[in-house]
Amino acid sequence: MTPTPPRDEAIGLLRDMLRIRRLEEKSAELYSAGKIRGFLHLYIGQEAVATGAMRALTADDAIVATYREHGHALVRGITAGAIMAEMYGKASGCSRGRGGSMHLFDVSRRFYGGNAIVGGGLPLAVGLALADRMQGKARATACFFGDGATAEGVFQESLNLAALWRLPVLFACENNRYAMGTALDRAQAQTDLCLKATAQGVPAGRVDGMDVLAVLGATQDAVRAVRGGEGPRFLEYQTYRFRAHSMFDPELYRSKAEVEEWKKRDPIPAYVRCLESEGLLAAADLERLEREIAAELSEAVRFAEESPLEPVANLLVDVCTPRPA
Amino acid sequence: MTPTPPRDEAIGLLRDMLRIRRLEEKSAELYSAGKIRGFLHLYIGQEAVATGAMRALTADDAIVATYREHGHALVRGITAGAIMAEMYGKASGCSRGRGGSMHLFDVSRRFYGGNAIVGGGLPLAVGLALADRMQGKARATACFFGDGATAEGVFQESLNLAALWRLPVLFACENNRYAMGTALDRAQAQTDLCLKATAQGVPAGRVDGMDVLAVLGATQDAVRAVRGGEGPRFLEYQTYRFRAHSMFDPELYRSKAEVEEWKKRDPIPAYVRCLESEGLLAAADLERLEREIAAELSEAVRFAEESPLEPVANLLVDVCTPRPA
Amino acid sequence: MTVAPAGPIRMTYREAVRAALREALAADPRVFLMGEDVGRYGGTYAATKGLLEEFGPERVRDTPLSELTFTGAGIGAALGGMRPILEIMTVNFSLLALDQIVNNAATLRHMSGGQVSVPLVIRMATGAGRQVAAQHSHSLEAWYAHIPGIRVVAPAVLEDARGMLAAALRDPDPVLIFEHAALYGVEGELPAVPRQVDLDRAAVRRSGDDVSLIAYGGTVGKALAAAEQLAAGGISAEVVDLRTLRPLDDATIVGSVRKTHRAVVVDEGWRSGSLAAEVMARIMEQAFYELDAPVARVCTAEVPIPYPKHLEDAALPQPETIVAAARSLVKPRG
Amino acid sequence: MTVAPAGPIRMTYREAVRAALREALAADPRVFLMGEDVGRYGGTYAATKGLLEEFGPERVRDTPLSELTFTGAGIGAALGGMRPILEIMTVNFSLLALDQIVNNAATLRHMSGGQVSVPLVIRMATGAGRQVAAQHSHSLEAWYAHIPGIRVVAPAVLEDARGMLAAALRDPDPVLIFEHAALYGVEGELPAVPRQVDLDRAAVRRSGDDVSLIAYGGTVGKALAAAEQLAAGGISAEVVDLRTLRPLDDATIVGSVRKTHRAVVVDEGWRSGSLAAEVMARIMEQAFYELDAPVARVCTAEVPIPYPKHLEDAALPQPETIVAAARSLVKPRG
Ligand SMILES: Cc1ncc(C[n+]2csc(CCOP(=O)(O)OP(=O)(O)O)c2C)c(N)n1
Ligand SMILES: Cc1ncc(C[n+]2csc(CCOP(=O)(O)OP(=O)(O)O)c2C)c(N)n1
Ligand SMILES: [Mg+2]
Ligand SMILES: [Mg+2]
Repeated sequence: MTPTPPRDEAIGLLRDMLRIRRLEEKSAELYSAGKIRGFLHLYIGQEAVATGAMRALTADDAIVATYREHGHALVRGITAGAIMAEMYGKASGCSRGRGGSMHLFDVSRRFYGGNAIVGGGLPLAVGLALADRMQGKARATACFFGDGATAEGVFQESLNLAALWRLPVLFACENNRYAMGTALDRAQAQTDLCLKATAQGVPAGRVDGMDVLAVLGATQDAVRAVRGGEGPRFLEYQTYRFRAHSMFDPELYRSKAEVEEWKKRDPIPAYVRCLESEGLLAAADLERLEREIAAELSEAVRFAEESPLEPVANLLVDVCTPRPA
Repeated sequence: MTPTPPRDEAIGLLRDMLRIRRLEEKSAELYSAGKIRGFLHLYIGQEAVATGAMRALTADDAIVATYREHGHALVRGITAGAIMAEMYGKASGCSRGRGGSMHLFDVSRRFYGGNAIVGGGLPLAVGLALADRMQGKARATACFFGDGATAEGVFQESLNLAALWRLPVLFACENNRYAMGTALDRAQAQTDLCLKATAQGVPAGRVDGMDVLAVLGATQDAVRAVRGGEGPRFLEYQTYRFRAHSMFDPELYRSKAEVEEWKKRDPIPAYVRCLESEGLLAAADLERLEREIAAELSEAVRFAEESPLEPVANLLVDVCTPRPA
Repeated sequence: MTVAPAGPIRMTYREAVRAALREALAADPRVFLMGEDVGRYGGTYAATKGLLEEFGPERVRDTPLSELTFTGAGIGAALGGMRPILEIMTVNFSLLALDQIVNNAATLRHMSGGQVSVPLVIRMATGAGRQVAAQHSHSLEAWYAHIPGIRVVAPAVLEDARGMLAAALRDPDPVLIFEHAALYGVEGELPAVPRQVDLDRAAVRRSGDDVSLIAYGGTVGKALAAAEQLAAGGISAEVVDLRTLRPLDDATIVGSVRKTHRAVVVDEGWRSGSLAAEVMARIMEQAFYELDAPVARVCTAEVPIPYPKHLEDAALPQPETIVAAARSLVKPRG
Repeated sequence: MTVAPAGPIRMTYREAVRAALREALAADPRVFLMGEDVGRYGGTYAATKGLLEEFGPERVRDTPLSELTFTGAGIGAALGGMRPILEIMTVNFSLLALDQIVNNAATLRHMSGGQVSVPLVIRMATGAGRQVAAQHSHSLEAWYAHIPGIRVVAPAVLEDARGMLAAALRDPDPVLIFEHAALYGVEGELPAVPRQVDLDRAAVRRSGDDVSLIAYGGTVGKALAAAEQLAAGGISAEVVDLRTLRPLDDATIVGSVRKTHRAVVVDEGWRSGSLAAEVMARIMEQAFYELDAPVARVCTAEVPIPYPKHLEDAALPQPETIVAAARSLVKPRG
């Protein structure tokens, strides 16, 4: 068992998981209200992964994520307001409103975006790591992706290239057991994802993705190796999404019972119990956290609501980079 | 050690290896003479693989090959004349002259072509096997490809799909240690190719590709499993190409000494020695074989020389299939 | 005893596609479906919903995420005597499968000297307009229409959504069917017994005299809306639905232009290198002396499609922009 | 002390490309090369020969066979502050990398609200004419020229083979350089000190009055040969080399047509959906009333390129077919 960190840090992990949970719930609500449009992929159930993993990274590491990236963006430090405004399509959004839910970017935080092509971010991460290596910067690039992405050829190619060149990439696979409606064992003959990584020369490990401390510990170990020049690492976080794949998914492919079973392992109550049992959290603390987060989110929604839209005249701005005069 | 088959069959293997060798030598000569154009990839050094593997297949199995496929085509039963005419670009060629060296086809022999995109044939083979399975035909599809192809994502994807659906595919990997000028260990972090296959759920084996009997034996075992409904198999044939990658390759990437070292393991003299030591081959037999093959090839060249070109008026024929009236 | 023909049935475009798929599966044991989430999930756009339950997992095959390989496997299965219908979820992901489509599906027949045909059908959703942003909003029909050896069709109306699949399966060569994602929910009436449609001719969806609006797929409805507005302003617009994007039906295009002497091509593809450009080139080649004004086009702005509605709307062809383009041609210059 | 300028140097197109690569590597430590067999093998077309030895394996990187991934890695490295030059051996294999080019390289900037640029250069060989058959003879420049967010250039002459790379590296966005494989062996003279070239303007390679021959890449030489033959027959042809295929230089195209009033677009791409169609559409839009005849095009026949020389020659644009097209425009009709 991973030891509990000092109280502030321990509470910080809980706060971040809760912030994600509440952000996602609010997003779903705003989607139903027609404020958020397009595709919306919720992270509820998987919060321990982004929270624990991101805590193991430092500000100079780079992140590449998927369309299911609100949580990653938030715990990386993009404000809830900038995320919410992005989902509202407002000019004050973290991608100026152009990307929406699937394309949150903040390069000042080295957050290189949500990517809506399954596997599309993997080679980008390899390239970012290559750039670091060539520039002598001892920092890591963490690439998040799902179990579904491991079926795409680009997964194998990316691991191979990173391993061949010993690049500082953390391949962070969130195995939530489904790619849309296709369960892993209906998509792959060999369901041991770590085997696939080692077959490309990437050392691999597996961790309980519902346990934020386990995630933190395993990611710290992996990142230490990666930053230390030992080449890439692969981590499989075993997790589960509690909600539908996207807002259009009638969830025909799994039983309510299965979902309920997994909800018993909800990472947030589990961690609350853990903190309580160690005497690090009182009921009042939790209430305070919830209050703070509720305030943060209502401020975020207000910001999004009140922010202006990008003028239509700017439609073609940023297709190309303005050229130096 | 694989036991030597009955004399006729044993000599047949030698004949086929020799036929390939002489066909390739003749092709090189005709390339220099400007009779054959475009890309030409010689199979010299690897003859034991196509010869032994093809012998383990029956007429109702299907074959998918690469641009380095003269040998496979020849031992599959496409006549030297039809191959030569194809390389001359004549209408009597096995692909009516339209394909050239890299695209030998003979569907009557279930030879589904040379394919010039590295890895391009792999999914085709999976699909042919799927069609067999859905039609209840207990036959195999053998897909030949090189070590280089195993770096392409399509390799992993194809193995996974075949394994997931337990399709009757033999993945026949000719590991000749180079993809053009890139040695396997400069292309892949993990050079054990069998590991990659098992990581996709495909049982894998490795065999000396310079030993035609070993190739035959290992392929027979694999094909038996494949045809028996046990799902796909992967075989790595360890071999070496003695000539340049293509006619344009200055071979800067390997030493003459390395090539000479491998030539000591030339599959043809090795097999001749084996047959001789077992008393199955006399000097006169070998001379007779060479004479017969020389006659076969000069007839093939004559045929190619004398065959007419496709009329230019037929340029657009066979872009689309004539539609039933 | 004769059965009285049933009356027309109300259904959505999605249901029309599904009915066509069901009929195809029922009619020919060689037909099977294959694609990501076509089975258990019911299809990303629910076009295949219920078919797994009806036809079983051998004939409705969920594939792993591997567009390149399942497309190639479809080609192989077609070579092997089957009649696969692939669903590539959206054209956006078909980029991963292009190698197999271009270098195998379209090429094997000619390259083998006519020894094989590839009787494969690939369906995919296309287009923008649903705020799904830059990576999920492509309209790349023009790319596919560039490739010899394949046929490309774009059902814009329910009848074609229902009928084109059967016609595609009768074609011995690969046929790509582009279904505009914004159309799935469109409702209409279809005869109970489906009519055969052909894949060779464009269709005049509205007759007119002053200007031809030439559209396909998702822009046909917009062109019809524009024609309605133009009519209110006294301009009689003809609307041509290209239907088949490769090969183009020059006769219908040119026939319309000969009548109206003016044309606007409406295309959701990006302007440069659009299919609209090809239509303009053909009019130039075949009807230059019929033209009273240069052919105009209304295409998508040259920008990765932005997420917010106001910007997306501004990027795409709209009835208003079509109307403006048509007016500028019909009004005398200067 | 001043050094007297060296005289012009004779070199091949291949050597010009190599000189440009060498200069780029020497000038900027952020520049590196990456691709299949660019190092030890010396490059499929020997363009990179010797560079591994000169700059070492960190800066001249042989990649595994994995077009999609090394292209994506190039994009990532560009995001990370480097200036990668990728070599995709040939356009044929670039189909495997299209997803990364379209969905990331071209899109990241806009989709992120302008937070990033992708200063990436991708070189690839293109074209037919060397009897390498259907899977190795594509000319897909038109496809790339359709994508907003990237620049596409086609050096047709030695000066551009030498100069366009540096200009491409100065561009903050992705630039794709298409080198026609038949040009590598072409010889010519270049000044010892390379001139800067721009990437914004087409070039008039031969001035003329009666008809404009508009070409790019591998067809520029053929257009010049045709112009020579036309001159012998009393027709004065102007030859425009497009140079940059995206964005097109409308001013030069239209300027030439305003002068000659007739044009033939020459394009090695397949006819339907060719870049030629786009050029024709632009002339239609911008110079319709200047035309004395419909613009014609000479493109590749719509067939997977066949292996034998006589069929390949028949499939591709040739000086003779260009001459015939030009004559038919200049001669009065009927
Ligand atoms: C290349 C590609 N194919 C298909 C899709 C459609 N799609 C979007 S998400 C998804 C499932 C991906 O599953 P996984 O990688 O496990 O991530 P998760 O959604 O579970 O987080 C699919 C099929 C896509 N976006 N990109
Ligand atoms: C997708 C693709 N990339 C690159 C090439 C160029 N190419 C042709 S053969 C070859 C090497 C392939 O090596 P391997 O698979 O080991 O087969 P071998 O040539 O050794 O038989 C390369 C890189 C190609 N044809 N297709
Ligand atoms: Mg998943
Ligand atoms: Mg090899």
